[in-house]
Amino acid sequence: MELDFEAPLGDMDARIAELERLNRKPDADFNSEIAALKRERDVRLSEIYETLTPWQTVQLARHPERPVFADYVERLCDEFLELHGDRCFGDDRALIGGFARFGGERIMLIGFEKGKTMDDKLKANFGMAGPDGYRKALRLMRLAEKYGLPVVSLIDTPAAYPGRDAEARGQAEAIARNLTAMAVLETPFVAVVTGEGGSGGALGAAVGDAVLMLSNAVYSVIPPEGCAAILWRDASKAPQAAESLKLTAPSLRDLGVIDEIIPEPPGGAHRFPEAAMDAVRDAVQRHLKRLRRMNVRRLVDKRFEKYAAIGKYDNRKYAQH
Amino acid sequence: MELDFEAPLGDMDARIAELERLNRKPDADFNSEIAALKRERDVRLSEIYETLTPWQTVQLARHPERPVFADYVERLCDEFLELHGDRCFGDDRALIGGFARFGGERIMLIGFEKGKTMDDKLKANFGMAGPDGYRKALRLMRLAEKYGLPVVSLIDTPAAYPGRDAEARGQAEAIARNLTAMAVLETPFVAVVTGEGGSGGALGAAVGDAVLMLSNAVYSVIPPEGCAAILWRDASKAPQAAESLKLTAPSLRDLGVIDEIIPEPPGGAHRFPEAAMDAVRDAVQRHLKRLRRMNVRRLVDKRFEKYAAIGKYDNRKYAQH
Amino acid sequence: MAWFRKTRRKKPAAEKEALWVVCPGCKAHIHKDKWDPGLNVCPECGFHDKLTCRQRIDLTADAGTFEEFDADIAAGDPLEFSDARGGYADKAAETAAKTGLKEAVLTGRCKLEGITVVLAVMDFRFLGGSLAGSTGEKILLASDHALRHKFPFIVFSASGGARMHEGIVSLMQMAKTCAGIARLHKARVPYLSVLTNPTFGGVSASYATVGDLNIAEPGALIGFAGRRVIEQTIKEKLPDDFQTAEYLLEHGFIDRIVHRRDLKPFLSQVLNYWSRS
Amino acid sequence: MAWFRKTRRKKPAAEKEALWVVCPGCKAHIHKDKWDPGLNVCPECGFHDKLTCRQRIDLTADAGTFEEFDADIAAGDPLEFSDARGGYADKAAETAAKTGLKEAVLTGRCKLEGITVVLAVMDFRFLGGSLAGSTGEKILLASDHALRHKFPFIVFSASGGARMHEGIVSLMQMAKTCAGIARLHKARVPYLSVLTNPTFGGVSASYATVGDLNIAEPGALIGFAGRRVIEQTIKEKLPDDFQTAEYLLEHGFIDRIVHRRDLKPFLSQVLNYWSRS
Ligand SMILES: [Zn+2]
Ligand SMILES: [Zn+2]
Repeated sequence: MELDFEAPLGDMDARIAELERLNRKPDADFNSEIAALKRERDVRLSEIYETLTPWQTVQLARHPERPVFADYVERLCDEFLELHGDRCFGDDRALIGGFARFGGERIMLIGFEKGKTMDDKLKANFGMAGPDGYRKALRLMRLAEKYGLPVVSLIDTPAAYPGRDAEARGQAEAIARNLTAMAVLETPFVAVVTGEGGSGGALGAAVGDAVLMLSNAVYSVIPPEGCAAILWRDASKAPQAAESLKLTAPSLRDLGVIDEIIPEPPGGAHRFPEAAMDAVRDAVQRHLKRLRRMNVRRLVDKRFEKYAAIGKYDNRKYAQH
Repeated sequence: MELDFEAPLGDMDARIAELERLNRKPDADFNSEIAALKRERDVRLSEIYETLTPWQTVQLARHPERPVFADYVERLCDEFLELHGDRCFGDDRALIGGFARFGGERIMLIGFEKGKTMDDKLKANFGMAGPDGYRKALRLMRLAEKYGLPVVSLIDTPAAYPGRDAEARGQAEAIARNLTAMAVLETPFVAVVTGEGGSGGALGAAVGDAVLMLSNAVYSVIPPEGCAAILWRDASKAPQAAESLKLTAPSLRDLGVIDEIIPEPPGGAHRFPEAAMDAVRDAVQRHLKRLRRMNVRRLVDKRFEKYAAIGKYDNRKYAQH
Repeated sequence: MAWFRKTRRKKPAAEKEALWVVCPGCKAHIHKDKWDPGLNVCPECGFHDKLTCRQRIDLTADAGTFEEFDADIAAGDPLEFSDARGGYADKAAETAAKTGLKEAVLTGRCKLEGITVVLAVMDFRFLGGSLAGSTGEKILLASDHALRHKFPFIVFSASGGARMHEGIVSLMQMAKTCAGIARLHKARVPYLSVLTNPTFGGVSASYATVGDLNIAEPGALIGFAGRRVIEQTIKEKLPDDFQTAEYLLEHGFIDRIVHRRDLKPFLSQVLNYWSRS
Repeated sequence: MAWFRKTRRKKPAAEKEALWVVCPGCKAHIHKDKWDPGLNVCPECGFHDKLTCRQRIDLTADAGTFEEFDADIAAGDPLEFSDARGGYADKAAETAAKTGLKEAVLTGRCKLEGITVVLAVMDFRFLGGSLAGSTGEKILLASDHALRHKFPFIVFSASGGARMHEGIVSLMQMAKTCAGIARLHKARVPYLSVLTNPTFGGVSASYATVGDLNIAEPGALIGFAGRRVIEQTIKEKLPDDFQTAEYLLEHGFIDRIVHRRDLKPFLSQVLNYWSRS
């Protein structure tokens, strides 16, 4: 899939491919032309990726070729032992998790699966979890606490599923219970927004000690289209809304919501998935190392302070826990 | 409803009623005959109730006029504030509970409701709870723990509901989770078998520090009819099975399963509901007073020892907790 | 009767309004003497109309006992947000001027039938009772006061959800307020959540549904996603009672539905069950 | 072909049995060389036939490492129970003589791929793997050993439920064994439950379903009430997959379904995630 703003790159890639085809003929020598064109393409790529608008970033964050949970498992985990079920009603396929080894570290890995093929996507409900998913995630977090494992959560969901059954079975309550539990979970917790951080649906598995974000991921209280429909009364004003919502990684870092931006290679994670995923691994490992050294009590206190500081009014102090 | 073995009483009551009717005529004087007949009736009543067979006791425990949960609330509670819902799926009507005042004591009261009218019975599923009921009960026990309230649980259920949806939503898991949670619940817990103690369905809300039992209640691993059908291959052998199962209060006390028998007046709780319920109140209050004095850690240790001792092989020691 | 009708039609609208209240629930015209403006409940159909936070406090606090917390905290503008109709800061200032409120929640301490409690009361008039940075901050500060002093904490919710003008800062208030609630749970301090019409999105999915008791007013609409969004998603009409307090009670998420006139005694009754030992 | 058929028919039954195993799942005749008697899984349909507790221990424990606990504990007779066919004590003694077991569970300590674990393995041959006083006692003593030494505890269940010949004493073993599990949970000692065919009643409603992980063998039937009881109650036929491990997985109660040949590596893999720090 080619995004609008990537079109010049596509043209250049096509010309490079054509020259490379011609170059295979005997006596042909387009080597210098090809090299020049490639340099030009790389410069253009960098230009485009250095000046992305928030709306373009939204499109990248949703890019169908961007690595999904299964890709991370495949590339980063030496072992992944999926655990099923919420011990209550079902086994959500949009929010999954299990024991994992992640560059030598034993962790509890949870995350949203969007799926790659249409079959996968349907099974995973396009990454939109229901209450069963949030309840399963909570069960796995508690298991992590018992087994002394840090939690790593990969966030990539458009939203919690807005369905009839999800409401009937307590979508709101399931997310709220997770938020309350994560706040005092006695084990290190690293969340990485790898794609779409879709509102409460994302936050319901993302109350981390460290919240990291890929450079082309987004994290927002509402999708820009929804925001535009309400505040501009025109869904096509999504680009303006995306601008206003400050949903890109640099803005979120400035707002104190995320702790670190994990840079994707110019061209993005959909073009260079392996490099992007490796960067995620390195960042997660670095933070796990740091968090594992902390005493659990202090860890939980620090987590409280982190969230208490967002939207803080002044220097009023909270009680020591 | 008149039970078989109560028939002689019925005849005598009819004769007394007839004489009383005649006695209302002018010049009639059957006072001494009536008094004699009443004495005779009371003697017969005592005889019958002193020599009940286990199978007769089963019939009494199931007697439709025996007080149900709502009657206990009405008579014993100065206040009852029912709390609804399992925060997961539904609000079971067979297993209910809430804040209560019980002779001056603030408690969390839970219990099985069988219902009195056919409408009530249907709503309450004849006292057979599903997973939602057990999950709600657990939620209320945890609330009791948080609020510093002892739990009082009134047990009167034929069984956990053997239904398709109950299985699909984890009847077994819900009961098992309760057993595991009650074992370490940090608040005093008094269970009273007031009618039918139906197997795992009853135990799922009955792991008490003190387990009391009305004298005509029964508590069994299987209904006698079921046991007879399996072991005698003949459900009509239920009286023999009832005998073998040792399901009456005196047997259960000898086996160390219950701590105290609460005597019903001769004639039983269906004939004298108020006296029976008042006896329950007195016994519960006495045990609450005793348990409240105990340090919570010791309480939980004692509870462990109590259940560990049932079916104990010899004097092998368990770990100090 | 024609004459009577004519006369009524001729009545100036203003005078008519003064005499009659139109119930937003059943559309009945209720004579103003029968409509208690402090309670705002229709005497015909029981519809619970919205209350301002001041009305709610008057109904809840013992007279003269309410001490407001953090009255100086006003809506910020962390994103310097503006939309088609201008800047959020201006909109918030305008709303503040119109309502006399600085934020969508009022917090404070009071007696409730003699028991000292901490209250947080949302007001739907302030940008739809939306949860934003300073809303969350006030709620956390209030829960923190409850925690320090072991006073029960009671929140009255009325909210369309997170305030999108504060973007991610608004979203994070869900985690922030829940962290405060988690501390109350751990410290065994009572937390009662009262859900009023409407309670949705970022508020229903945070502090509003994790009360020791979740209490709702009759007919209150409570849910995560809005009805229209769901109907668009599942391409189906939803039943009339969908997302009502009564529906949630049946599905196990609400402990009790309590009529507004009974709410104060109910709360005090519940708190009397709490032992500080 | 007639001749061949005739010949086969003429084969003495004993010889035929020795050569062929009839799969209880698909009814196929499997040549005995293809049927691994230690595994007892049909190579055609994957049906997992029952294992004796000794077979299970051979499959699970590292060779020569199993040390049995409480081998002297035998079924008691707390109720002095007798039914139409005689006394329970006699029946238990007879079963013991036939099976070489004293109870429906064997407990002990062993290495599992080098990790010391405590095992409790139920055996369906002993009165349907029923849970009775001394069954519960052995399980509690085993979990207690695990607790003292912080060894992971693994239970293999196979049971029709509580043993009615021990009446209420049997029922109370549900509470008793769960109390042991509760202590493991609190002490953060791993507890893994492996549910095998069948696991019902008093066992499914106690320790078998409260594992850190609930693991099931393929096709295992697991439930609270029996299928027939439910069909009689609801007056409906139940679907074929009702109460299978696969059905429970879908309904959220099972973490993983693991083929018997993969079970040992799976358990060791899980235990490797546990950190004792
Ligand atoms: Zn009305
Ligand atoms: Zn087969």
